[in-house]
Amino acid sequence: MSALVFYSLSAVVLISALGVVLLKNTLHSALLLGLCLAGVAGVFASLGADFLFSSQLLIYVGGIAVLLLFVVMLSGRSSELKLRQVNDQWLAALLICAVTFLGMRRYIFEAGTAVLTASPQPTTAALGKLLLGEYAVPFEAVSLILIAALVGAVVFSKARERKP
Amino acid sequence: MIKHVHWIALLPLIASVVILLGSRDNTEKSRLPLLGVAVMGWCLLHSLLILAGVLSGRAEVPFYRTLPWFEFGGFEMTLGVLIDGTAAFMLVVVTLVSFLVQVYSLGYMHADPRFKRYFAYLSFFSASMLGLVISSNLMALFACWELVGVSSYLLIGFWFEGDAPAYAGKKAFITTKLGDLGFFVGLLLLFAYAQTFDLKMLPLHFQMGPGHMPAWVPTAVGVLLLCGAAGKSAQVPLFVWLPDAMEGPTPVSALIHAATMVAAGVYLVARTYFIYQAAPMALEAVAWVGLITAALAATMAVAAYDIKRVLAFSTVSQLGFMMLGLGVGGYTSGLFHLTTHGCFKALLFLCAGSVIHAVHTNDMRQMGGLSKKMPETFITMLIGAFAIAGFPFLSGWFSKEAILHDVYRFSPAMWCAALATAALTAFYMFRLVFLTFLGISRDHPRWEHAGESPPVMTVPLWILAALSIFAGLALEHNGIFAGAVCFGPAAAAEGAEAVAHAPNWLAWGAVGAFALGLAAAWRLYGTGDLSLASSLKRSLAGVFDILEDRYGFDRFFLALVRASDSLAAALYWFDSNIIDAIFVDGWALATRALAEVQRFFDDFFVDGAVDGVGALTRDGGLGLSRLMAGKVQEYLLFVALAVSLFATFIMTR
Amino acid sequence: MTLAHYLALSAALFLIGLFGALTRRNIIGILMGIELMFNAANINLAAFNRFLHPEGIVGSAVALFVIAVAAAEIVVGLALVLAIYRSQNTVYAEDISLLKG
Amino acid sequence: MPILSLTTFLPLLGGILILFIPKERKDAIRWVGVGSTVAAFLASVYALTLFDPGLASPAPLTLQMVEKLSWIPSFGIHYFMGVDGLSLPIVLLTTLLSMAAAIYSMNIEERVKEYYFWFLLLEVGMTGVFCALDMFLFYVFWEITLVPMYFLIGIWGGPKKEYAAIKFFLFTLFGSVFMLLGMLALYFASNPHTFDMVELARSHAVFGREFQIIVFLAFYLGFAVKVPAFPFHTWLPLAHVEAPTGVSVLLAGVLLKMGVYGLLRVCYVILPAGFEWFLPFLVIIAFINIVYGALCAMAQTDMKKMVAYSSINHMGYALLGMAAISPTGFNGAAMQMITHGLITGALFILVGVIYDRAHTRDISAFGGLGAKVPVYAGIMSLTCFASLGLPGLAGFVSEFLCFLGAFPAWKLYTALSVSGILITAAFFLRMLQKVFMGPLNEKWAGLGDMNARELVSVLPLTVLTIFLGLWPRLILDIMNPTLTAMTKLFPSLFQSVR
Amino acid sequence: MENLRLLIPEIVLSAMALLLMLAELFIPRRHSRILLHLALLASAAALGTLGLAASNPAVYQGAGSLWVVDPMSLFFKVIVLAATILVLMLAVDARRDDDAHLGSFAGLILLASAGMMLLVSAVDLLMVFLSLELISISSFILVGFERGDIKSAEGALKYYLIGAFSSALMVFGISLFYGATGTTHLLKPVPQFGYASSALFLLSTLMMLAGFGFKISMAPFHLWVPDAYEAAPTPITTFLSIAPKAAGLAMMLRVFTKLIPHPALEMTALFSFLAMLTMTVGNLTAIRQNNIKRLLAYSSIAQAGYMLIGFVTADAFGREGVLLYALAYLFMNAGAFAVAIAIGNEEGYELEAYDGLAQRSLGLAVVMAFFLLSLAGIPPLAGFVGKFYLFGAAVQSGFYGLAVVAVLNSVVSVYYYMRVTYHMFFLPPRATAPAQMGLYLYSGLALAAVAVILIGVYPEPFLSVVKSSAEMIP
Repeated sequence: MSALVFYSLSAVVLISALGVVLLKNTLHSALLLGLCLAGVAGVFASLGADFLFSSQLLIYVGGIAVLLLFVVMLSGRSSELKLRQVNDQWLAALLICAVTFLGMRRYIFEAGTAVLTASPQPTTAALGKLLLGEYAVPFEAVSLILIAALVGAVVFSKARERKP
Repeated sequence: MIKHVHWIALLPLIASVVILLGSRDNTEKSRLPLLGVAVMGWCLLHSLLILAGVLSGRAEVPFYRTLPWFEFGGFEMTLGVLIDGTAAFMLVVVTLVSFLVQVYSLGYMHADPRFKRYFAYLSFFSASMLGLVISSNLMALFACWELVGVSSYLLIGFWFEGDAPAYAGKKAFITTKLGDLGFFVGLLLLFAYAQTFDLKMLPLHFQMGPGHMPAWVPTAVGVLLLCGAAGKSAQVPLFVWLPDAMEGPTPVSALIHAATMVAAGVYLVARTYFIYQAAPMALEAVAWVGLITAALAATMAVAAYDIKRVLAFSTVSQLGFMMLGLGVGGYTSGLFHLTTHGCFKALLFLCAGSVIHAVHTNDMRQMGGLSKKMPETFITMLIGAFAIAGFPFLSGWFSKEAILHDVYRFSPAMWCAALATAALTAFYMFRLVFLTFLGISRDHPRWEHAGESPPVMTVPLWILAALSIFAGLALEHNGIFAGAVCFGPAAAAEGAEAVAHAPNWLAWGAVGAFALGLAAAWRLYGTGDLSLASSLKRSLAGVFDILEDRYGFDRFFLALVRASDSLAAALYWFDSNIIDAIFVDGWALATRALAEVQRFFDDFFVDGAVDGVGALTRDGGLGLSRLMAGKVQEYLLFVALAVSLFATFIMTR
Repeated sequence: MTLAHYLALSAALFLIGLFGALTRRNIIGILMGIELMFNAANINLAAFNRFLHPEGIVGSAVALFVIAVAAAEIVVGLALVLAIYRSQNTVYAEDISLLKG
Repeated sequence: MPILSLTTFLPLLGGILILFIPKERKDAIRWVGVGSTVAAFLASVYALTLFDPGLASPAPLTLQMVEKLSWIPSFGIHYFMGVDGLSLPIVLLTTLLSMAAAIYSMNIEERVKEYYFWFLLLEVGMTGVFCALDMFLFYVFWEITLVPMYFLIGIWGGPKKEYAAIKFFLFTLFGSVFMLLGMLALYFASNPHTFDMVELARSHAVFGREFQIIVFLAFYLGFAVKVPAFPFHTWLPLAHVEAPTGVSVLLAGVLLKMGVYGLLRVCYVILPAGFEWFLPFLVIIAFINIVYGALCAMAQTDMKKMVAYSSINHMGYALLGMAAISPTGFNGAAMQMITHGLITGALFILVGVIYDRAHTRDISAFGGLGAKVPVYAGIMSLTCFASLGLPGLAGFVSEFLCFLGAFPAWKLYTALSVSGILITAAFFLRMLQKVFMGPLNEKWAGLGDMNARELVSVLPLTVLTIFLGLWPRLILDIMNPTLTAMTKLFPSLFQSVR
Repeated sequence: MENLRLLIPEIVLSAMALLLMLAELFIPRRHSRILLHLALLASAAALGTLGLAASNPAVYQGAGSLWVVDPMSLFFKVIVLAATILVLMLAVDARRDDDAHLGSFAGLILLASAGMMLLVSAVDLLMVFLSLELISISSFILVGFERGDIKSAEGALKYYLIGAFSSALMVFGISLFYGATGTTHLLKPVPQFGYASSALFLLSTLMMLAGFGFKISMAPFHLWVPDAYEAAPTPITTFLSIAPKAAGLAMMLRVFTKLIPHPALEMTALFSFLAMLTMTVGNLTAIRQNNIKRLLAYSSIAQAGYMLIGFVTADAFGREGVLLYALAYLFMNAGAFAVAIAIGNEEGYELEAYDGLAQRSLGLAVVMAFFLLSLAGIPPLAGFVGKFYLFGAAVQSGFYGLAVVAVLNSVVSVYYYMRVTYHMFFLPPRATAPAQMGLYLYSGLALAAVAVILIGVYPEPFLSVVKSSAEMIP
């Protein structure tokens, strides 16, 4: 049963990821990105990381994917739809991905033998204690990062007066 | 008296500096040249006194005083004087001729704008020559040797406005310098094995027998010193500079290229005779060089028409004789000839000078019949000619006969060649005298204009003429010269005894050669009609061309100079194009190339291997070309490439 | 399902994201590629936490931080894209090359 | 009283003083500049009076007037200044030539302030190199000379000055960075780690033979560029031709000596095995320097380039003298440094004199100046004869000692190198003949003879040349004890040359 | 809660940063320069608290769970703060299009420096990742700050894209690291034996290296540098070329020489190759530049290459070399940029702007010449002492090849540094008015010049500081 779940989820994730990368129409690829992220959330669920599942859904699918959609629509133009979306260095990129995959295959087989042992417990409480205990400083650091990003977004998007 | 011998060299030096820097006025009016003449007079007097002391045995001979000059690495270089019989006679010859030439020059050079500087150079030359004669240290001798070379360069090129004197001066200096290289290496070799340059200590090293130094060393040093002597005394390969040195003023030729400087080479061989005693091969080399030089020079003199060139070739020939004398073991005879030759050759040059002074040309073809116009010069020149040709009982005869005697004892074949050369000597001397003074004048306006030289010039001629006649007799009388000038006591006795039992027909041989030369010259040039001479010349045209061309020596040296010039140009081209390019521009090139490769690598690879697709057309926006390297995606590709290289790095482990 | 499957999945997702980032002509496409790479890393973290180190929850904590940071990055990225779009009205990587190398 | 630091840093004081003088008051700047060089010269003369020549002992380096205070303790680096028989004469030469060059440079008109600032900084570097006895300090002073020379050539130079300046800078730097690596290798190989030349000299037995050879090559690269030895000499003619007169006097007179001094002081004393291994190559390079330099000089038409190539020839003599490890050879090499400095310094001033008047240095452009400018002709001929080694002048004595020292060990090469003397005589006489003899070229009818400034700057050098030629005891007495002791340092090594 | 006293300087900075961002709304644009002065005040205060930490180490040095405050981190915090202060001084006088958002400009600088101070003391990969992200995001924005000019946004975007891409790689690396070791802490010395061969561990370290390499502009990851430096306002370029580079190197020193010692993983050859590549690429591409900012950009890549030598030798001597060189590099680079700003304000950043500077204002030309000579490593200036120390480290631990390449590189670097002096001293001036500078710029310049000469002539005090602060707690 869990095999069926895993394969279907990974199919969803990989196919939509390929869609994101290869489709001509940026709008479609943005939508497919949302689907892919949802798939990833499913994978988290299958791995028993319940808090991750929910935060992935909330932040990625709800937040980032939607944001991407808006920006695509804001900047996209119908004339560009039929343009080829893949630039001319795809052969080089393909070569690099292949080589990297060979490198990765080594460690996949090296670490792949582990099998499921304990059953998953709820992680939310432990995460909460961890964030406010040992990981207090990283937590504050993330808040600083978010504020910086916020300020950045404000600065870039404010209407610029044209220089005379 | 002998204690102050070093002043003989120093005073003229001081005089030359005083004259040079004395007054600004360079012309005849300044009185400083007289100071030079006076100083030289004092030196002459002083040398005569020293000679008297040496001959009478009052002065302790060899007189040897030194003071430390400088130390270097455990050795000490000293500066000092070493006077023996030879040196005493050389002192007299040099000071005498120098004094007479300076007096003669007062008249000869009176119109010259740089009159004062001429006398400064003359004093400087005399000082360095005297320094060479008296010095006890071979290095100091070499120093004076080079200073003599420089003063001859300055004096030959005295009228430097003209290109010929300037070129002749340079040629003289370079050719003698070529010889000096040999001398220099000889000194180095000597010092390497004897660790001293002192002429008093050196003989001990050479008598210490085989163990002390390898056998080849004395011979090598002897031959190398001979190169130096050959350069300075214009022996066979390196004589080319002497005929051209005639460009200088005639008194200069008289002093330097007749009596003193050219004799330095012979004096050097004499001074270092102990080396040649230890190296018989080197001695024989000296003999052969002397013989060949004498023969060749005599033949060349026959073909020359410039009066001073004839005398120059004659000097080269007589020097050859001296070297031959020394080479065959005749130490005394060689030096005796040197002394007598100093007098009559100076006389001949000065007479030639007064002739040129009168007719303002050197070319004998424009002279003739001057005996009536210049009786005194004619008579003195005739005496000089008789002396040099070997007229019996004149000074030349004594010294030449002594040399021929020693040559016969050494090898009869060389004696015959020497005899033939003596005959040739007589022939070309009388050819000169007859062409200049007898017969009808071939250039009438010059003949009209000619007149006898003023007394300040003719008096020195008479003095020298007297010496040419009586010097031989005086010195030969009861072996005064042989006694003083001999290489070690044993040689003196053996020399005198050899003269006693030589075959009596030998003495008449020299007189026969003299008579033959005189008769031939009289037949061809004496009677005024030169038809036979010119016909002879036409028939032997081939021979005459070789002689005029000085056996190709000149052409050889010119070729040598041109070759070194082209080698220099080639090396300089090599230096600025190859080495400079490899090292410097190459380096800059390398960095540039690397930079280009790096940029090419950026453009090519980062541009994507498959760049075929045309640029994307866009409505509006900036139509910038694709090739701008600023594209961000290529940077990403570059980063990804690095990561994939890392992955392969992993796989290799 | 063994760890290898999950690792294979995350590796595949990573490479697809890498390929997308390198080849998409539209900058937003590049950003999407980078998002995929971040998610691949998260899958890795979650998988390792579940299979190799079940006792701790460091894996998911780090994944959480990664999600937060990825969000912050994408915000700045999109703001930049909009800023450029308004000035050069193009979002295509080739054209953005005023600065020469 | 720290006499050496005074001699070294007085010009720096002058330089700083100049910075405060306004740019327009050129005369004040000139007098301060010349004044500080004169002060430095007087200080060095005072140092000479304090120096006791007899003090040399077989210990590697017996130094006098030593100043040693710790500078960077964490590296064990000291501000270590000292002088012995080898370096004192060169310090005197440096200050003397700087004074002469400063006096001559009073005719510089544009940017006088910068000129004298960089000039004085250069003098500090040069004097420092010869006094420094701590490798680090030696290297710092060595590099200090680079920057001022770069600016001096680059701003006041001839037509191709920029290229000459950067070529000079990169070439010397290329050599000196390898010296830096060699220095570091020495530092880490010595225990306890030290840069002090005296300690390094004492502990040379510690270094293995291969190590010494490699480190020697690193140092040799740095010094060969400066000497200049054969393959690394191509910067010299260009730098000389483009440098202004005063600067090329220092460039030829002093900077070339840093190479030879370095070989003697650093390579020989600290790395004897390396030096011994390199001897046969050193002789060959010396021979090439002599003959190749002389022949290249013969092919020149530009007077200054000819003198530059003749410097390569003369430095070849110094290398030859050094290659024999005999007391005579070392004395010859050391004295050749001094005499070449005096003679070539005077030659460059004289070439500058004619260039200022005729604005060309092409030998064939002149003719018959002998009558026109007698004083100039006299001094120029005397200096040329000194340069070609006429006895009675300084050039001969040092040349003679070099050959005398080198002959016993390397008979063939010395005999062949003697031909260099003839070629040198040939090109100098050809130059004298073309410039001073022959008919007067009417273009130079208006040429004036030397003025007071030029005479004051060249006469001390000429007088010294004559005086050292007649009485060489003046320097030899200072150098001889030290150099003889130096040759006895390594009895076991250098058998091939004994 | 671990004793947060250790992190007081970071807290002060971030608090002031937030305050400034807030204050920007209330202060009218005319007076917005006050915000810069406030930022200056804040970084000075932070420096003061650091003084406390140095004065009594017992109290102020210790280890938290994810970070550690030890002499090395204190040393680098001082460098970061010094860089921040210098940059703020330059910013005050640098000419800008409009003074909008000065509050957030200063705030972001403070945030970035807080991030760097965290990075320097981080011993946990998560902490490293977060501080890197904080630095990156704030510098993405700072680079694009001058919105008036199109090129600045483009430069920022390029910088952002490569930054994001590299951090994605780094995150993946961290995930692999977590897989291999089970923790992101680096405190516990990682058992070397097993990992030298495990692909998982090696790939993780190398992937992380991509992220770190980007930050210190190591060779394969350096391509963003010229575009970002040219696009950013010059004070920010100065900031980017000094502070993050130093902080990144400190972190790499801690991670790759102490905690995951690269010799144990036989990766020394790889790192020395990267060092050589960085130097050579930096120097060679700098030869062709004739924009001062791009030239100094490539020169800063080359300088990073030299500093990597200390990192390759992986011993105490090498570490001290990096510290000393970072200190010298701070002053000479800041000085060079200060002069670039002084000239750039009027005539722009092309090399032709420097023509005849010696005749216009000799003092400025000589000072700039000193900075360039120091960058080239000519004694008696700071650069030489730094290079001397680093080359010594290379020679001592036997990296002769690396030493020779480094030495040749410094000769090549002289060529392009001297091109600037060529313009300044050899060419005739175009404008005749001497370049004038604001008070802050002048004092910043003077401070840098004095420091460069002082370190060069009498480096002893700096050497002892460096020696004492080179040891790390774990």
